Amino acid sequence: MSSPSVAAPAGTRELTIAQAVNEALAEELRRDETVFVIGEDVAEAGTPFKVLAGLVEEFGVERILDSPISEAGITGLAVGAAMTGMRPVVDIMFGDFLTLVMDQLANQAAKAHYMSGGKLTVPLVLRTTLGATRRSAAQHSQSLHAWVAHVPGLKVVLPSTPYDAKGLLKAAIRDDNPVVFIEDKMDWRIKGDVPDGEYLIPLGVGDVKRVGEDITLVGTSSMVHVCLAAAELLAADGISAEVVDPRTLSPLDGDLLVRSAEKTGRAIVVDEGHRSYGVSAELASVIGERAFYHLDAPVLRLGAMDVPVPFSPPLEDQTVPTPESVAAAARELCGRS
Amino acid sequence: MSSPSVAAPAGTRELTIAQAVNEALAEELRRDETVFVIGEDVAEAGTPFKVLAGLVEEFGVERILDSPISEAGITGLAVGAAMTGMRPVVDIMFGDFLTLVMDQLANQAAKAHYMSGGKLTVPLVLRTTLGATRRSAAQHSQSLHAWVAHVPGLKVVLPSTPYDAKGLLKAAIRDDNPVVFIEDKMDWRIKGDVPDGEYLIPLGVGDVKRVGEDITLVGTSSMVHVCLAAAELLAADGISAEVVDPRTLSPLDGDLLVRSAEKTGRAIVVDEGHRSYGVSAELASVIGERAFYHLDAPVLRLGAMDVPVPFSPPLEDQTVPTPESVAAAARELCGRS
Amino acid sequence: MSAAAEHASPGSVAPEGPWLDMYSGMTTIRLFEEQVNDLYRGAKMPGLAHLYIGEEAVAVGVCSALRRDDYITSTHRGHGHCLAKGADVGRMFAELLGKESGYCKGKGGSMHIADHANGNLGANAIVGGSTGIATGAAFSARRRGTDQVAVCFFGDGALGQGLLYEVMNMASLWTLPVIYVCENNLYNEYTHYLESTAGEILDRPRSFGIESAEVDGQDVRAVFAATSSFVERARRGGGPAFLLCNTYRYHGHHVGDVDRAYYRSKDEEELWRSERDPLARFGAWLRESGVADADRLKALDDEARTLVEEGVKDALDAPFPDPSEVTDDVFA
Amino acid sequence: MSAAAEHASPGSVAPEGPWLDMYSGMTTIRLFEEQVNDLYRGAKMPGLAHLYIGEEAVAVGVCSALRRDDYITSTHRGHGHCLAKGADVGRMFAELLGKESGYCKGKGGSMHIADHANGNLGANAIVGGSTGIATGAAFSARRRGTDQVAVCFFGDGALGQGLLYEVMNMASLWTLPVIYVCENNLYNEYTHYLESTAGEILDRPRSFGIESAEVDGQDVRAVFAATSSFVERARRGGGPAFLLCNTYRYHGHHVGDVDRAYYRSKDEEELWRSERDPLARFGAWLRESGVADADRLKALDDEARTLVEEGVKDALDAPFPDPSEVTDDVFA
Ligand SMILES: Cc1ncc(C[n+]2csc(CCOP(=O)(O)OP(=O)(O)O)c2C)c(N)n1
Ligand SMILES: Cc1ncc(C[n+]2csc(CCOP(=O)(O)OP(=O)(O)O)c2C)c(N)n1
Ligand SMILES: [Mg+2]
Ligand SMILES: [Mg+2]
Repeated sequence: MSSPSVAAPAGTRELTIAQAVNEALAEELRRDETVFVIGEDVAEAGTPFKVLAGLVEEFGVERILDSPISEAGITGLAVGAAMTGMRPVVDIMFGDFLTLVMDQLANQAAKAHYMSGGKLTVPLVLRTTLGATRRSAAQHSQSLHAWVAHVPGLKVVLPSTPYDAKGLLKAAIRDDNPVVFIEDKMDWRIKGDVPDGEYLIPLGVGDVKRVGEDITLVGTSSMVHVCLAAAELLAADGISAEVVDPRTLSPLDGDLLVRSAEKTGRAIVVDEGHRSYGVSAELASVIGERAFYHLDAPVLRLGAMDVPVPFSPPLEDQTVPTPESVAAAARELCGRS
Repeated sequence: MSSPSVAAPAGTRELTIAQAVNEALAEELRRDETVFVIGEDVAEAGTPFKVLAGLVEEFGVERILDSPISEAGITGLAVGAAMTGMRPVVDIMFGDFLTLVMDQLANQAAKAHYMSGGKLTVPLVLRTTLGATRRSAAQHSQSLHAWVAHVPGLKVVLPSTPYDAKGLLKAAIRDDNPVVFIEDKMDWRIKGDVPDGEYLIPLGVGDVKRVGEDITLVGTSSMVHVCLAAAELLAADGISAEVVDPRTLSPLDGDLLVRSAEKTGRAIVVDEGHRSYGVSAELASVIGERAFYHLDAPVLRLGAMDVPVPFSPPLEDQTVPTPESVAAAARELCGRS
Repeated sequence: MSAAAEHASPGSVAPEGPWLDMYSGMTTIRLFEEQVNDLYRGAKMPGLAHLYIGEEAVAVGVCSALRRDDYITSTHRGHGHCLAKGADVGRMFAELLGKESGYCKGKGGSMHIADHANGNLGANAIVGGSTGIATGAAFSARRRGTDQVAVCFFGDGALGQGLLYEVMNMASLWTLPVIYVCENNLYNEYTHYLESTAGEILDRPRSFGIESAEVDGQDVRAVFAATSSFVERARRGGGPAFLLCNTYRYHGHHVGDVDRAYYRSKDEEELWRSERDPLARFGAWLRESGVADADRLKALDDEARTLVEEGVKDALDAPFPDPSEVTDDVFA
Repeated sequence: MSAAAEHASPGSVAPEGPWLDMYSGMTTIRLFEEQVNDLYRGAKMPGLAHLYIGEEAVAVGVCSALRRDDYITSTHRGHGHCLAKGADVGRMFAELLGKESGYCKGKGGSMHIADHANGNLGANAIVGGSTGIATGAAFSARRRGTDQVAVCFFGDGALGQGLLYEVMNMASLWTLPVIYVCENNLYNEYTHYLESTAGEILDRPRSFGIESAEVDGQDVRAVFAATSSFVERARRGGGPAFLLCNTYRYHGHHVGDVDRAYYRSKDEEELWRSERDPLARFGAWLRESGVADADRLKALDDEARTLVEEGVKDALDAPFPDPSEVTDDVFA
């Protein structure tokens, strides 16, 4: 699962994605005193999810700052701080609250550099979440990364492993542009090897999570694991699936997607955002445009159902792609159903 | 240009899109006393664009309501009014300010019906704008319809002619769901025939604006006219282009797009939103998935450049598709370049 | 009665307080929430819930001053508001369990219960998210020429949301019949409100020209009296009001928040539970003032307990919605 | 000097007022804006512009109390703020005309001029959109241990934006060195501010515990003195302040707004122009107090006129950016 772009030094430990995120923040907070974290209940509480646990003890309340429940306000404050020498990391508890910060993010942070002819820079990271099936209902389960990916001037990162999460977050904090870093609420527990030493993963370089020959499964964030599980199911049927993780939506490593699709001749894009007008449409279009003459079948898209996320378990469980549904779609695309 | 779905009664007048919108509002305000308009400078000023001119004289300030500069507040107020028996028409001056209302629109208006198990309804219309090349720079030129189209529970309408604007707006006001109705700032002046009598155009029915055989040009809003102009250029080269206008993004008349693409074997989608992660990706994907085996070439997408809209004319003019750029792409797709 | 009048703000005429209904209402909320906690601990309830225990006097005092056709908007901590506005215990449990017979057919869950028939426009999982809705319901009442009022419940944390100031400004400009009820339970999740709130809370609505008052949220008669006078004023066209209710949640921010020592002390919790419990205080007053004796109250407690026990039992036995319903209700 | 001290809020020590620089600054803004209007009317300028004529004393009075390394954030009506903070006339005209030599290489235009070198973090086309940025710049100054202050300019219309209240709350909680300067020119576009603003404006910042004052925005010495005392207080760690400046725009909301009778009377416009003109009043005071005689002022007027005329000429002659630049500067 290591990135082709950076060699992981010898000596690794097993961490969860949450621990990897926490470690990346701690390292950057230590390295650069202009870095600070601001958000609701980030200090003593370490967020309701405990992802930031321990940071306030080491860095103090001046750098791990509990804010009022003012998502737009803290994002705006971060934009001003970023323009004037700081590197804020804004914590937006649920991705559903992106609804409240879109002006500061899309009209201010994303455009300041361009509108000023390159003079102002806004090196901020906005960390938030995506993902359903947590029984949190319609206002705490959305995956709205398509909105921010559509905004020129924003970089968008969707890590799927502890290794990627740490390397990408450190790179995001050092990036001179506004970066939206989105973590899946359900995958924070996922474990993986992380090297002892420092490393960065450049934004804009995708990763092949599993090599295959017959079909390409492009997965983002939580759906990378769904695709990997689907690939196992498919292997049992003698279908060799390649799993590709773009890791960042913008910049997008389109070449990696296209190369894989050209090789396999078939592709399915799986993303946890709503299917219509979602990220899967862009990734499928990139493949459809550039790999068209190598494709043996249409590029399919699987995403969250186009319904507000329902609370009731038997309803909610149907709304997100599963290894079974991805495998079924793959079999059909390969004419094996 | 009349809709196949509704026969236009005899007797028509030529109106601009602005006049058609004004007339639709006036008719619905007369017909249904629960309808009211709220927004900034909508009353005496009739909006800075004068689109609502004259309404306050007939309906008074109780029904054509000047609000504080509180986009989120008036949208939230409209949601509550809509839940309790009114039919608000919210005026958001520039589509760029959708950034400020996304919570009330996406988390409240769009989800209330579903979350309440069908008990609450939110019959509101939010009118706003899209479109660049007005020298208004990055914060007054965006076309953000991809954001709202991605939200289940919202209907999204993009009229391109006076006839469509009137029939679709009247249908939107009578619809029991939240509808985002987006008008192009530059096209308000466009003229077209509008029947004297009342008519409605159902949401979810696209329209073929020009019949052709060799290639399908799918255009939305302002880009319908760019596609029609491109079709003229192509005709001169002996290429017969069909121009299809979905008119509503959700519900989307996918069948119409697919039928046309199957007939011509080639398709280009043209939309004024940013190209990446934009509406053009969804429309292209729908065609790519469903018409794949009839396509002789990849489905192409043309959209606004992925840059914040620049102020300087020679820069801004490059950012939006033109008849020439669409025709050039079409020629290439038809192997005639 | 005099008891209520005695607590009413100057100039208000408090209606006869249906004291025993209030007592039953508060008791039902308490027992309902304890049951919710058990369901969570017993892994019988999907997801989480934010218990209203300790704050019962606010919802009951406020809603007892409202008519059935008046509106309320609620919060993530909304069970108490919903019950106090007249919701059925069984259908609420069913919703919390994601069952077909729930108020939202299981689609909403704990944070989204709406009970339109009783004027409850819904709980809301966006802090401050319903302030516009309540203001709009009041706007609608005025436009439709009714004398309905709308009550907007929200917590101290919602004071951080800009939307509240945008809509209070409009409510004041257009003299809308909306009453903003701020439930200050001292915490925004795990952060004390003083760390997130500058100045004096009441100065904020006052700066928009909104009539404001503060009340002991653990004294149901005081809450009822203050609300009654604001409601009556709003019905007469007197415009919006803001009621700050000082209260406390006994349990965690949500059912899973059990280790709270890092953000609040056991002593603080103990003080509120032992000295200021709204049920104990109200019960004592009912007995002392001779409205009801211990046996009568015991009988009411038992009734409430039966109601809750039967309600949860039915809900547990009720079926989940049919999977096909997932695509229903996206559009009206 | 005493003139300034005399206008200073109690306890403040106003620095020596560079009166003649202020006069030149105000004159330059007025002439600059008249030139912008001509450019529009002559169809030489792309798009629209919001003229600052009539409000010169606010930008100059405020910015004269600031150091070059202090920050400001500006609005859609931002030319005055930008010039007062030290921007070059020629590069500003170039930006308004979309030329390569403009402050933003032509990418920003009238509503987005930023001049980082002089601490101007940019005009903003989103009403209230820069309130967070100014507050964040003040936060940054504190964190970096400097004694810089940030001034946030906004109009009366921005009082409708919730963001302002969210950030004023944080500025007060964290004693940030930010000064909110509200330019009340009586109108939000075409609507009188009294139709959109409930209560007393100053009560709003005060409700967040922010030191606030009101000043005659047509009296540059008064604006300078009030700002000086707030700035000095903020530098000392005294925290945020709010300054309400009562002013008036002589022209339309933007250059195209010429028929204004339906929203404000000619008499009102005439009253402000003739009785309260900031330049005329300041000029008179300079002469009466003996700071400068008529000839000296005439000389300064001529200097300013030459500056503006040469600036616009250079800008008109300057080249547009190369088309290829459209894709530059999206990312740093
Ligand atoms: C806009 C928004 N931000 C953050 C959250 C996460 N959250 C849920 S409840 C809560 C605290 C709310 O505190 P308060 O308003 O005082 O209500 P209480 O829980 O104390 O009843 C927070 C921050 C949210 N639901 N909505
Ligand atoms: C958020 C937002 N809403 C609406 C507009 C459109 N608009 C531009 S200027 C303006 C009026 C602003 O009034 P005020 O803040 O008093 O500034 P003034 O123009 O009087 O200087 C409006 C409504 C905008 N630019 N941004
Ligand atoms: Mg609280
Ligand atoms: Mg103004």
